[in-house]
Amino acid sequence: MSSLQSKSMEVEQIKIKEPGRFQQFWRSFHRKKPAVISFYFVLLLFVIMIIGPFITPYDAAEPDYNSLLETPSLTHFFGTDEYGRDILSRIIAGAKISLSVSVSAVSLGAIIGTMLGLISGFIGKWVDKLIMRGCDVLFAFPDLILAIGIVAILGPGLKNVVIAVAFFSIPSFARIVRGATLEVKEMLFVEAAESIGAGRMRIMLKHIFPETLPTIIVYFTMNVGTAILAAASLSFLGLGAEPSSPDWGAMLSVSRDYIGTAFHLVFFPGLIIFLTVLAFNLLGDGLREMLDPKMKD
Amino acid sequence: MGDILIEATNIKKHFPLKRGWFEEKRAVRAVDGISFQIKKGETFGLVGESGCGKSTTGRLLNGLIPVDSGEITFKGKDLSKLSRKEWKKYRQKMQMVFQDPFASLSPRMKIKDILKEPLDIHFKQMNSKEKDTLVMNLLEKCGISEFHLNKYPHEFSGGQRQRIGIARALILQPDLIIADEPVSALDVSIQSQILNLMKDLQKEFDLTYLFISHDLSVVEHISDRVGVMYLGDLVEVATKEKIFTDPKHPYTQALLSSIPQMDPTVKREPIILSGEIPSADNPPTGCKFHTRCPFATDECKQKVPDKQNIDDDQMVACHLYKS
Amino acid sequence: MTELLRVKNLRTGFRTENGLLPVIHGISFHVNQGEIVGVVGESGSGKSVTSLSIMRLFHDTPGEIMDGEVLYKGENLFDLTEKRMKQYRGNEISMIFQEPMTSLNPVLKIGKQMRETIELHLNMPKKEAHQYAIKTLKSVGIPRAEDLMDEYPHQLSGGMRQRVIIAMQISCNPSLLIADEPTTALDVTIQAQILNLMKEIQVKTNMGILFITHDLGVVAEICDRVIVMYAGKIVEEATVEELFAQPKHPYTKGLIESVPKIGMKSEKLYSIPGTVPNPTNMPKGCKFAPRCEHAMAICHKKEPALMTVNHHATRCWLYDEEMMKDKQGEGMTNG
Amino acid sequence: SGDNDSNAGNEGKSAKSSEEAGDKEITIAIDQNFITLDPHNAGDTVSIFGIRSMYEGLVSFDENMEIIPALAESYEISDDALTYTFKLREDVTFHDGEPFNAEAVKVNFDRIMDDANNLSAKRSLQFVDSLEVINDNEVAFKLNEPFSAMINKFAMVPMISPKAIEEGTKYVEGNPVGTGTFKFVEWKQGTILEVEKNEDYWGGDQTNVAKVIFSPVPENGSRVAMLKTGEADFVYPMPQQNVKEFENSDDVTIDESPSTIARYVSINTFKDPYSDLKVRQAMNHAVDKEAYLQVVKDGFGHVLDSTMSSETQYYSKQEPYEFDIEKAKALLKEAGYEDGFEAEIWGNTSSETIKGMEFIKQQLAQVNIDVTIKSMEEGTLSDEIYTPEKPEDAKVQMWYVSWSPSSGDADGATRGLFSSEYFPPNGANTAYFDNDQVTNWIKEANATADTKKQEEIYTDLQRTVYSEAPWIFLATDINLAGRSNNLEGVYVAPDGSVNISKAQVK
Amino acid sequence: MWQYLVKRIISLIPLLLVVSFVVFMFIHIIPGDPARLLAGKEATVEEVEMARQSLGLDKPLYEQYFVYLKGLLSGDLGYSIKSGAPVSKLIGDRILPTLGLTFLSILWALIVGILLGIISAVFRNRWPDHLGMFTAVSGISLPNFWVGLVLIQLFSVQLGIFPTGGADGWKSYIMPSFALGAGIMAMIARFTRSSLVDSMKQDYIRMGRAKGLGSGSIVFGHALKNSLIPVVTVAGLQFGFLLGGSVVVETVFSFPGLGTLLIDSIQFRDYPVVQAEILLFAVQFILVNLLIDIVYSFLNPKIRYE
Ligand SMILES: Nc1ncnc2c1ncn2[C@@H]1O[C@H](COP(=O)(O)OP(=O)(O)OP(=O)(O)O)[C@@H](O)[C@H]1O
Ligand SMILES: Nc1ncnc2c1ncn2[C@@H]1O[C@H](COP(=O)(O)OP(=O)(O)OP(=O)(O)O)[C@@H](O)[C@H]1O
Ligand SMILES: [Mg+2]
Ligand SMILES: [Mg+2]
Repeated sequence: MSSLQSKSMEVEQIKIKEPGRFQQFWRSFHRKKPAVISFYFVLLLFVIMIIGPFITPYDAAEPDYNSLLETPSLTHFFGTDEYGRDILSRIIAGAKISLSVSVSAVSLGAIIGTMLGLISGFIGKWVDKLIMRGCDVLFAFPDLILAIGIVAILGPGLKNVVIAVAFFSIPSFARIVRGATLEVKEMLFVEAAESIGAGRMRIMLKHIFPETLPTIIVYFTMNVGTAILAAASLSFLGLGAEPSSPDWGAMLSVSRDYIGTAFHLVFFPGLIIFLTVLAFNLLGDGLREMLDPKMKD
Repeated sequence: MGDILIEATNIKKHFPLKRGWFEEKRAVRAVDGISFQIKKGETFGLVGESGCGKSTTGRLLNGLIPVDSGEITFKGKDLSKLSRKEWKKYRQKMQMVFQDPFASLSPRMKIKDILKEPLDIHFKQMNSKEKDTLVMNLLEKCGISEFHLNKYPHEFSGGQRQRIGIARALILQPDLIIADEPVSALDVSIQSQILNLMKDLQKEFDLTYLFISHDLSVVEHISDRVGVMYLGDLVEVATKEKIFTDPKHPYTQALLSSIPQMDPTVKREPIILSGEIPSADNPPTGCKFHTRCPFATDECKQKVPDKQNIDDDQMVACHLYKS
Repeated sequence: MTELLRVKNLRTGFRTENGLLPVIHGISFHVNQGEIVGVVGESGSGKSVTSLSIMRLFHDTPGEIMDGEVLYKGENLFDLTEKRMKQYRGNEISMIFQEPMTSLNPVLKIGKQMRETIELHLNMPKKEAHQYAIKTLKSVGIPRAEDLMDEYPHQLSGGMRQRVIIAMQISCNPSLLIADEPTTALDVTIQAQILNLMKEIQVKTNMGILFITHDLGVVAEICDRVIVMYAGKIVEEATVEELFAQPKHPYTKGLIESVPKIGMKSEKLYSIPGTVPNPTNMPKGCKFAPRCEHAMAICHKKEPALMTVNHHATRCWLYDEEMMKDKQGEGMTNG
Repeated sequence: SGDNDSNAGNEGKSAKSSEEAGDKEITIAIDQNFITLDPHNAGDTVSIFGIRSMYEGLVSFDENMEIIPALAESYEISDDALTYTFKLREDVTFHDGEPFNAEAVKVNFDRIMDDANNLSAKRSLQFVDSLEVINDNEVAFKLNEPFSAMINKFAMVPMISPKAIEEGTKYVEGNPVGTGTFKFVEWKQGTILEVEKNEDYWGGDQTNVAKVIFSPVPENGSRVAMLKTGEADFVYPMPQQNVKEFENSDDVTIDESPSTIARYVSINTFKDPYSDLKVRQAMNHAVDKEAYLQVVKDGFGHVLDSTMSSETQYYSKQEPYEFDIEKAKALLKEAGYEDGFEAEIWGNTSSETIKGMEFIKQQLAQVNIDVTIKSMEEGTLSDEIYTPEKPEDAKVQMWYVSWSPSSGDADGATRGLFSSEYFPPNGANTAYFDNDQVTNWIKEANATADTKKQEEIYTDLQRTVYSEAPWIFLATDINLAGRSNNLEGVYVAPDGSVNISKAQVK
Repeated sequence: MWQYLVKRIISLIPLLLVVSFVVFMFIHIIPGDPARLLAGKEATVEEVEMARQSLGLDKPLYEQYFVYLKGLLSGDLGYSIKSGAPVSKLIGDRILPTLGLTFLSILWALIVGILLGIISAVFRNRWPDHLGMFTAVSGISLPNFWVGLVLIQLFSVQLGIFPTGGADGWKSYIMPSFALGAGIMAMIARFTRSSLVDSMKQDYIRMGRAKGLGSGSIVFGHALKNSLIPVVTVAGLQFGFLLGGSVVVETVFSFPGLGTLLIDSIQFRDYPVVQAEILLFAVQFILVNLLIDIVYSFLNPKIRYE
């Protein structure tokens, strides 16, 4: 899409090797400071997610009944929790859970939502109506109730949190991809593909889908943030990750009773969630400006 | 030249308009019953103002949209009743070139893949090597060097993209090319390159063109016969010579006189048509042109003029020429 | 004839990752009162940027005027504060853009958009401005001017909208009108109407018009004098008769020849090979040299100056007498 | 935190701000919503104590869950334990002016026993066969079989004005008319219950509070905040972890009172490896109860040293399983589980349960028992626990739960939990504890009116069950309430009900 | 216009039927047995069975659905299983506080969001933009229960400005509406910004400048109205989500609204209440969508429902 918009600026010069698409992208991305900082932060999180278990100063699960609820100090940078566990270590260890839950939930939602959206937008007619009304019904259900229901039916546990969170990101993905599909569908190259006899499947997957991808990427990024919060809200209602796990949302909700007595228990998990979600959102904002300036909804 | 390659008989296409829920159903009469034939090897030019239904005609012929009524025969075979699947076979013999070279190539596919795609669809048995050779040969002929095969469309200029578009249309070795304003978006210096290329290719591959344009000079340059459209109707069809030297329909005459001439010494008196083109969802009764026609009579307001063959190769739909 | 506008050595560029990239490379020309000056050139040659530079309309774009002067009635517009400049825009100097479909605000009524200019520059109260707007609309041949005031742009056709825009822009009786491809988006029959209208207005008001187009036919039809631009430079300037009778620059010649003409009957059109160079990658020497049939060695090395002979200026080594003599023409002259 | 002399914008609501006597008003923040105000149909503690602010029964509980006379001046139990005769107090009138007498008792009794009404109070009177009105001020209940906790049950049946009963169930639900120290003003579902002083209380002037507002605030933090800001004068339950915040407060006192709540983990004795006594004993030895009290209960509680809380009838102290990892490991080795096993613990989603389960997980990890925590939403949990028809079908392994006998009696603390007739879905014997002797003892204890005998039986029973370790015995609670210093007379009874009948504001 | 409205409203009916069906099935599929919960933990099988019968839960599901539907069509939402109160009364008691909360949230979110958006768009890519967007995005980056808890600590406990919860007096609405509106504010600010930036690139803006208009009239007179069109859509959608989304915030602030009622009811499997509430959410969601369309048509002259 971006290449189409810069029509007036396209002037032939092919002998000189121009910087590749990716390089160009990278360069202009680097001018968006908040997005760049966020990008590196997210990158750092993913690194932590992988090497986390090797760099935690303490065992994240090991209680120490001699140092309960210690405030931040040089031995425990973020203090200790109600079992004397080192909060910093738990946050590091928790990166894996929190990120993988949200990323996989959004991925699942994105895959299903994208398929529905593509089909709905491309085929149109009653298929579109059916899918869109279905989405309306899902929309009309309050997210959390849906989640409570799903967790209640499937039982607690991370896997089902993933499913629940994925479930309520489906309709929004479906809508957004449908919107993009409708737009792309009207483009000339789709007609061109039809005119050479390309079938629906081919048009949908090879011509339309790649065009909607930027929208999906942007929306995906932002939704990871939302998913982290949604998972935390589920934890708040006691339906999230296994409470003993260092999942950030679980840490936050389990420790919320200490807000008046040991604020650091609530502060640090809150801070990391805040920073992470903020980073995903700012990253998404930056990407959106570059990839998909017209994104609606 | 001689055999009729494709013939449209009284084809119609109305696009329903969606407005309020209770409003009576209206439709854009994009193509409102037109007939013409294109002979093998000739170039049939279709001119008319924006929105008069030129592109729709092209898309109908190519089967991208189904006709509401009327008949299209290609090499003697009636196409209007074919299913989607059957169309596929015929489409191979009829290819399109589009107006906007920036929008008609999938932006995320390499040139190589864009050109190979028709082969992937229609010649599944062909191996990759053969396809590559075919693609390379054709690109060469269209003036793009092999060096560019792995690039994306945005890395090319408008003229080059239009060459790629033409190459894509040619790769299936079609008989008919429907070119929908292939040069309108290009600068004059590039436009002439493309027109020349199309002429060369026509000779080399024995192609038949349906050449759609709003630019009369371009149409005059490339066509053998010309059809003039107004609001979904074909108002005049004739050989190029007749249209440009002896236009019959008042609309054709006005069109011709409106073209700015590149000679500042001649001070012309163009026929300035009053008013705007009426909307196609609510066309005037009778002759659709009567609202702007300097010669309109009461009859024109009421009666749709018949299509009259003034002679073998000139048809006009106007009450002025009643036999 | 009094001189209305004089552009001197204008240079304009765009801020890019690699710094300020010039796209107008020092152009100079003038427009007299009551004169229609045409600017032609291929897409990307800098026609629009020139007109925007005169109006200093680079808000919200990376555009930046780098050098030069724009003297309007002897006053350098580039010296004015933005506040002063605003009083010139739409009042002394007006502008019409290419796209009539998008140049009107879709959510405001025609009346409001018409009145805005009038209230602003003529200090009229609302009621009076309303009547005045209707009068102006009628003067550009709009039939139902009263009703139109209450309609939204989307209810009008393209031709109608362009008329509204023209009415809006001449409502404050500007001395200079800059028209950036005002008819390119219109059909030929409508184009004929609009060109007719503009000519009429020009005769009536004795405005100077800077008429930008890429259509040589339109130029021939309406202009008194023509400037041909190529890659951000003027390559030729002459009266319209002179230019079509005796084009000098190979580019101008090529342009004129590559347009198919009715009744021409030639199998093959002339075509200029290649395309306009990219501003990031301008060739050395004459910018047209890579596409020029007559290119000589010097053309690839050194940029020719704009030479004026008998009010006909050309930027080409072929016409450089001195170079022909001793092969050392240097320096630039401002035509 | 500390100085909270501001009133957080809740003018006129707090006791502190209303100086004038007679216009005294208090707000009591509790953790749950009232479900119903129908005194014959309330099952949950909160509804029950809401109701008790307005209603009274023939007898009632004192601060220690001992039975004291209320609407009945005195009572007599026949030797065969089948007839309970009450002498009713005269000169008592309901809030609507109706007199309280034997006829009123009869009307109440009939309402409860009528199957069509489907009232939960019927369960309290399930052994009652009939009611005999002896005279205006004397009634006798006849039982069809002896029931040791019968007198406690009479305390669970408040008396409603006959006139209100006449109006029908819907009326009763919305318009409580009792005899208590307070009378009904308004109940906004899910928001507040407002009651005002009953100036004509038969017992005289018990309280100087004009108005009491019960305000349900489920979120712990918010409830505590209300106490700090003065929006509430009494907060129950007070979360243990917040107690510290009030250590130096001049305005607030933390009241501790004993509780009948026993906390434990029930172990499904029907399932391997839990069917092995050694395993269960090992689990008990592996859990450090003192640490449990510190970590989970913030020090507020006592080690559960029997199958019931010390506040329960016939409680008998046992020797607790001492914390001994080595012993636990040895026992597991004997049982063949040297390398431990994988286990699952269930519990609800409250933050305290979660914390408790986490603790159990950590403790059992020391003996290689790898516990997975499953916290389930209450509805799901009860479905999972109570639907299995047969012990074999039960999926539950461990259940982190607490129990409190609703009327503080030994029967309530044993029958539903340990009798083999009370496996789910019939009862709460989720340990599937199957011991014929225990089942019989429970029956025997009921069959006699001899309290000595009963005590003996329950002592034996507790010893037996404790040694069989169908639970991991954890702790008994201490009820914690936060009270504004100028409020007195409001207390939390061992069963967790808030009593306001003698509230005094200074 | 009226015809259009009527038609739209009629077209809601099938959707509502579907929603009612889905909700009914969904809530009944969730494990949990209100009869058991109602009978209490000491109840025997017979007692549970009796409770089940009196609730009509022993009948086959489709029959229950039809009974429910019949009641629904005659305007009877049934009685709460948990408290026995009429569902309409339960909801009626709670709807006003929740609506008030929702309106207040959306109101401040709109005002602040649009302002922030304008500032960011006007100073695009400069520090006010970064600051504005940082502020806005912060709003959707915090779990709202956390925001609520911190607000209580700060403004109720420490500063004593606002009450910790409840719904009496305007003061008790301030903090919940802040916690609830923060996310929407962020969405609106972002949308206003990108939409305004988009509008500022349009031809008619350049045209306006060519007419001699100043930046003020360009932004407020020309660009803003155009950019508010998508903002209205977003704000409306968010409003649609709000009612259902206030569950957590209401819990934190012990706010006697529909959210806490829903949580209570779903925990108790109080089927009639849950069904009625979700149906209510669906209706308001759809009505809000309708409202958006109407507002949209006022803002966008191209769309007319004549
Ligand atoms: N898919 C469609 N749905 C509805 N209306 C359509 C559709 N395609 C074309 N139309 C309408 O049909 C009429 C004819 O359109 P068409 O594109 O054929 O005109 P054209 O002569 O090619 O015009 P142009 O010179 O602008 O390309 C127009 O009024 C157009 O709005
Ligand atoms: N907003 C912009 N940002 C960067 N470069 C620009 C911008 N606008 C124009 N340019 C560059 O300036 C050069 C001149 O553009 P200009 O619009 O003046 O061409 P033009 O002659 O008007 O072409 P056209 O006939 O297509 O309107 C082009 O190379 C173009 O890429
Ligand atoms: Mg077309
Ligand atoms: Mg331009």
